[in-house]
Amino acid sequence: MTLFEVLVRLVLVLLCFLVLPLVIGQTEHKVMGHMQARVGPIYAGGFHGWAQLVADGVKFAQKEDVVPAGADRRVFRLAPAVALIPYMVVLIAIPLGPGDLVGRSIDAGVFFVLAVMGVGVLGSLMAGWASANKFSLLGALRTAAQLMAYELPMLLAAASVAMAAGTLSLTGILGEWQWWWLPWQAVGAVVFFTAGLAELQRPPFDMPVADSEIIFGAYTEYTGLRFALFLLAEYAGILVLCALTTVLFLGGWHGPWSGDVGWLWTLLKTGLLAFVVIWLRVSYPRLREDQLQKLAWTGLIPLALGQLVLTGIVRVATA
Amino acid sequence: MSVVLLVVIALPLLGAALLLAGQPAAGAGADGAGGRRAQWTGVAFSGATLALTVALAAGFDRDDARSMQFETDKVWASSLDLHFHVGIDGISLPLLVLTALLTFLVAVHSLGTVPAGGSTNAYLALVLVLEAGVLGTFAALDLILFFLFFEVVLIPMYFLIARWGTPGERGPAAFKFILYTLLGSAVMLLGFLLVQAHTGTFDITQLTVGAGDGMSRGVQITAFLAVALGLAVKVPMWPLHTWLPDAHTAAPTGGSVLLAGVLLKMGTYGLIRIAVPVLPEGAELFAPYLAAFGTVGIVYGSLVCLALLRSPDGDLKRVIAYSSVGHMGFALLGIATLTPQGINGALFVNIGHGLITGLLFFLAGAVKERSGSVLIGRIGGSLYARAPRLGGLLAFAAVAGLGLPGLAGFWGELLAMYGAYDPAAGLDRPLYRVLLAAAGIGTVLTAAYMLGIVRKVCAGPGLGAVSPVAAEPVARIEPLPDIGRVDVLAWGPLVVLTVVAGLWPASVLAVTDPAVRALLGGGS
Amino acid sequence: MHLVYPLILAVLLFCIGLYGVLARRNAILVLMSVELMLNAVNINLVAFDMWLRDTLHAGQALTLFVITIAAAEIGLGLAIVLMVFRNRATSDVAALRELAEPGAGPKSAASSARTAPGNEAA
Amino acid sequence: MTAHGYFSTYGLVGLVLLVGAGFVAAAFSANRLLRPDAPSVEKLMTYECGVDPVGEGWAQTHIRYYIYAYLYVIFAVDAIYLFPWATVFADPGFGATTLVEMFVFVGFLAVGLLYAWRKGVLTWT
Amino acid sequence: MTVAISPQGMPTASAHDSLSLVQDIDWAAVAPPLALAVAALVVLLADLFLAGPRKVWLAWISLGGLAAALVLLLPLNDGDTRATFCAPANPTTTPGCSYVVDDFTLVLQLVLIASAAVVVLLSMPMTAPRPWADERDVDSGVPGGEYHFLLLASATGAVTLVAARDLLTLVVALETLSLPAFALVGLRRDGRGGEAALKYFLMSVAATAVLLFGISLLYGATGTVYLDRVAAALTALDPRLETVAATGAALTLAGFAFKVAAVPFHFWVPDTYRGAPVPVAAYLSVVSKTAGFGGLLLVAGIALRPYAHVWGPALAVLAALTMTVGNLVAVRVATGSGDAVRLLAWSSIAQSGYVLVPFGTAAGEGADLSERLSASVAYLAVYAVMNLGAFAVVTAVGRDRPTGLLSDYRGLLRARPAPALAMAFFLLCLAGLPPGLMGLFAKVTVFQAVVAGGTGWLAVVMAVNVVIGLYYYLVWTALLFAPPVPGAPPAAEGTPEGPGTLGAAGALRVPMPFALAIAVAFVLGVVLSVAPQIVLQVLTVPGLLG
Repeated sequence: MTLFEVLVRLVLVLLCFLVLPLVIGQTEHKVMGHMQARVGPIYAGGFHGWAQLVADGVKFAQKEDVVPAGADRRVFRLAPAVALIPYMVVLIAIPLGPGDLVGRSIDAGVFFVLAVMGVGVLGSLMAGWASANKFSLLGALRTAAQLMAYELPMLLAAASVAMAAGTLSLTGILGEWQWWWLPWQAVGAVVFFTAGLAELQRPPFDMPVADSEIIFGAYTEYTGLRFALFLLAEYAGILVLCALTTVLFLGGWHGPWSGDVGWLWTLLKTGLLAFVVIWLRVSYPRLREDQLQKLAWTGLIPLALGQLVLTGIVRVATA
Repeated sequence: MSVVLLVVIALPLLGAALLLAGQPAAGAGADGAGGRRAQWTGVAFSGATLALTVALAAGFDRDDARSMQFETDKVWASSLDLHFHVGIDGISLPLLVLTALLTFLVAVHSLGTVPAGGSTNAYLALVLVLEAGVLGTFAALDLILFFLFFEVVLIPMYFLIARWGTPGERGPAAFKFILYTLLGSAVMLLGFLLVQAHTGTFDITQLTVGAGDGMSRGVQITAFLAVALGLAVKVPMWPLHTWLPDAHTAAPTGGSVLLAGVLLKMGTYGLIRIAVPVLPEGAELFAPYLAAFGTVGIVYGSLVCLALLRSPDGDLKRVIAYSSVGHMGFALLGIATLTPQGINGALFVNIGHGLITGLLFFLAGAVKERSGSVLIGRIGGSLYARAPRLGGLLAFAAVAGLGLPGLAGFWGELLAMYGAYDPAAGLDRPLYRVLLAAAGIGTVLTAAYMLGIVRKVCAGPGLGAVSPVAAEPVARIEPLPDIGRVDVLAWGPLVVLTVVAGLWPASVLAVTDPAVRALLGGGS
Repeated sequence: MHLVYPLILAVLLFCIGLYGVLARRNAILVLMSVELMLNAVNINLVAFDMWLRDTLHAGQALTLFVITIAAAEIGLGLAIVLMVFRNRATSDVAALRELAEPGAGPKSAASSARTAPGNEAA
Repeated sequence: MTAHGYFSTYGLVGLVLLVGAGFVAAAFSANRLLRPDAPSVEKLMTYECGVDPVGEGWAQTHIRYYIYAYLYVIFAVDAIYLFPWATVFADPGFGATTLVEMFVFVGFLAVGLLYAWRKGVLTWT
Repeated sequence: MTVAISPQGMPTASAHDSLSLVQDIDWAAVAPPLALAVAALVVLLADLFLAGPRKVWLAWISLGGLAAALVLLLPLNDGDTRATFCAPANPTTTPGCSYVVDDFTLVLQLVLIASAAVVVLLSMPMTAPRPWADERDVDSGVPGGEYHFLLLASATGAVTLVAARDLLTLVVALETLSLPAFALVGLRRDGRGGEAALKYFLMSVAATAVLLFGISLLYGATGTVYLDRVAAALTALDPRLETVAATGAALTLAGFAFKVAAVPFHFWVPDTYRGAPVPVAAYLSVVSKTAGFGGLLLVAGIALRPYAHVWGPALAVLAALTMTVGNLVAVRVATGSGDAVRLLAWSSIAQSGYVLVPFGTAAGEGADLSERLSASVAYLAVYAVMNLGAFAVVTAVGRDRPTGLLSDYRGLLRARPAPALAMAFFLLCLAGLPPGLMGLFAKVTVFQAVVAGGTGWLAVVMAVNVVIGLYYYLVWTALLFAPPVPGAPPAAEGTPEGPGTLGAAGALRVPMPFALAIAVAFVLGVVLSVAPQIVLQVLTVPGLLG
């Protein structure tokens, strides 16, 4: 790989990282608006308020940076970066299309992706801890509990795919993918997607930031750009989750004429899933903390284990 | 016949087990009918053992006293190369009989005087276990077995001192006794193991025949040092004797008798049986030291006794204990000559000392019991007047102790000194002559303090004159209970044997001499 | 890449961990130091595994187990620390002296229980 | 895979990390230039529903989280056995035995979960 | 040997589909630890579904599992060496198996399983709701299900440890042994358990980390984890790697030295024994320690044998230190605080020193090293019997006299002749004096090994230590026989303050499991005293350590 190629890939990854989350965010605004019988952003940029989030960004960048007096300053300042950057790193491993259309094919891709995503949650934890605020701390602990409960079904579901493909590489998994994997891994897909939502603290799993209970959880004390980075991280998280679900369970670039427009399939499927994420937010009420734990330990994990068994048996039977 | 020897060792243990099993229940009176039964059980078992040893002596082939008889050799733990190998020859037979006799007498003595401190059952059981250990030690023909029996003695003796001894001093004395001797025996064990590591056997008869084969001079010296050190603690050799006076003083009468009469013999016996024949080169190197330490012991023991006699709180038992140090010094000197005469003398000293000192301790115990004190200054003197027979017997024992010709104490010292006059080839003759002279002075000093005892205790002017501190006017002649029936039974045999051995030394020497010569000649 | 770099890293980590274990008094910090040491082990194992081209991958296999061990230790350790904390309201190892050799703290019962060999004669 | 490829892969990952860090740094540099800076005591006070804060910021939280943390650690660590196994279990030479072995392994997890459930650990009290 | 070894090293290299990469497992060989593991699971599940008084079954299941493991040892005792989980054969190296059942393994497994069974007996009143438990046991608050599960899990680790022949299995088994043990120590919920567990835990995990670091270096230097291959690689080592290997060896041995409580890695022992429930202390001092020594024997005796000239003197110093410090402090405890469990803790440290002594001869000339190391095995077997016996009596007495002081034992003979005599016997065994011939023979064995190895100074140090040790054992023994303190009020229930409280007959009730445990240990002790060959035959097994 030449230096130029490396640079191009880096720039492309950065671009995706900067653009796609904004797209998802804008979509959320608009979709929510329409679902709630209103129009959403309409003025900024003119056409359907397309520049709303850019304007938001500019606004955030001009705001004062407040660090509470009681806070652990260094950790407090570092937290947003820790929350954001992992998602960008993950992007590099996600294949966009067939062949070499990927930032970098990583051997233990599934493992790498899941591990790095886990780091992102650390940002929330740091934020909650460093704020020296009861509500922030509570939010952080909820985040942690959620991570703990949902990381496992996610891992197990991903393992199921890895078992089916016999490889941990994301490109390798796509290389092995067959259409009948869709029904075969359906349960795993649901588990993975649900668990991912929970890990992102998206509704209906948004207890860590439940504003009616604990203000804004770990982010209560944040203002300005740092707060914006947390928001960006959330949307980047949605992007990553949807892209991963696509790659692992929906066949990624597979589809008609995939040789030419494979990347389009990936984007399409990812977008569809992102829409589902938004849709869920609008449709479901927030779960209680105990319901959340119960769903994970008595629902998703047994399901994931079942999927694992199924995958194993089918795989050995057909080998 | 060999089974008889096994029975001799096992019988006391059986008796001890019976006594312990028959222990009166907790809280019940320790000295009721149960105590009486215990005393008779003890007498019965020790008596049976004595009878069997006498039978052994009768069945002993005197014409072949040099070789092992009544042998049993069974593998016990093959991995350790441990054999249960026992047997007796002319060297061990007299000691065996002496042990059985003294134990029996102690048991008989307990009929009259029940020692206070614990249940009678336990007391007699411990005495019997002690007897088994000593008998086993004298019969053992395997180094590890010897060590085992050597150790068996420790715990019963410890408890005899610690539980039935003189309140106030028994605890530390018992500890001193057991820690000293255990340290000694542990070092001795190392010596044994060293021997085995180089010769491949623990068997004493084989090793005696081998006479050092397979061991380099260095190994022999190291091993001898270790073995002799362990045994010397037991003998006890000056300057390792410090446990002895305390233990003797604190122990109950029976314990003192056994300690002096029997236990100390294990040390000299071990030197004769193991250290000298098995490690001849080591013995040759260290013999002069042994002799020197022995002689120092003789003189030192006598001097301490004299000092004790003069001091206001001189303790009669302590005096006898230090006299033991002196007497065993003669045994050491005899052994260290490495001549048949010397070793025979050492063995004779063993027998004589066993009889005489046993008697002395019995008498000291009796005096203590009757007068209430064992301090020479407090006994009150005038024993002749207060209890004439007791006084007479004490005088007899003291005279025997100073080695009067015609009594058992004489021949052993004579033979030992004779051996020192003409030690084995290779030993420093002038040195031995000097030691001989010193030992001679020791005998004089011994005579001095023994007569001193007689003067102060038996004749003595009376309490007030000796100890001005005790100002209270004591009735000048206060009669004490004299010798009773049980006492006759318990002491009589000792008196008789002292006279017999003194008048007819051949009775012992005829048995020991061939065996000793065989031993020094490499068993051939 | 030269073997020496990961090894130096491992040794450094190990030493930091060891220092923490020896110098720290807070149980949690000691625990974290131990984790550092275990991670040094992991680096070592993986580096050696690559360097040796071990066909059995014993080093990597052991790494997996070390991770497991570390996790188990942390879990159990935190449980114990929590238990102690709830009883004593401290996780300072040096402050836990109840079981220490008497003499360091006031123990009146200790003196009454003297069992020197001599005193049984009393 | 050669060691070289291994390191170059993660070298790129490292580069992305750098780029990310650079992005954040750039954003904050811009922010520093653009933002006002006027701290006041009230502004720096911890925010609690708009009223003055009560008590310490770092409050003790309930221990029940700990149980979940422990469960998570157990299962997450077990997953590291699952992934290497997942890639090879169906390869020639392994087959059903390997599968059953992993089921035994997963069975142990299930027993653990069952235990936690029966002991009431999973019930939020 | 029923080992199927595939000739292929790597899964991906398997070109022939007919070849199975799955090894056949010699189930008979792994049956004993397997039985324990299954029993542990059964206990765990049974705990969930048994309620109230029926929880007493947990202890019986636990005992049943151990009995089954013992029975499963029988078919293995056919003189053959069974090896399983073997690495692919390689013409240039030694076989390399992970799990080997030979005479060494069998002896130690027997000791471990039997000891664990005795510990279960001792735990019964503490963990069972009825019929033995009463309010005294309830106070301890030890949950039965967890307790027996943890005990069995730990025992599984111990039993596996002595069969392990590669560093990886060794480490995993060691942790399986240790982790439940931490929890066992902490199960006593009165605060002392927590403190004991924390101290034990922190020291232990630090030692584990050191051990693992050592192992990682050894692996790096030799390129293998199989003990026999490590030894082979060490003999032909690249000189540049010698420092790495030596460091690794030192760290590994240090890790094990902690496990066996050798001075200066012993600090946790007294506090932990004191704070743990007494049966758990017994478990730590016998099972955990025996297994630790098993590991040390394997690592030092097989893998690091080429370095015997290096670790031999080091361990000799360690042994001397361990004995001396253990004994001296024990004497101080005996004359000072007089805490029974603490005394046993220090005594067990001293006993560790005796076990270590044969290691110290490794550098010496003379007979074969493995023959000398066998003396340690023999000593361990004897130690298990006598120490468990002593702990059994201490558990029984401590149930009535929670102060746990030596003075509780004054006059025990009057109150309870049988346990008192047994205790005296065990103490004298530990001291190594007749009638405790078993202990004496064990010490003779060790002495023999040292003398054969030509390490004279160590022999002398040990001899002196035996004498020091005698002191405190004898103090204790003497107390048993001492009459109750005259004038002390008659011991009524609920007057733990008074000295000499064991005076009244019947004050001490010994429940059936305790009586059984004491009886088992006592009978074993007597049998081994009369027929020591049963244990000592391990000395003459050729090549006990490979």
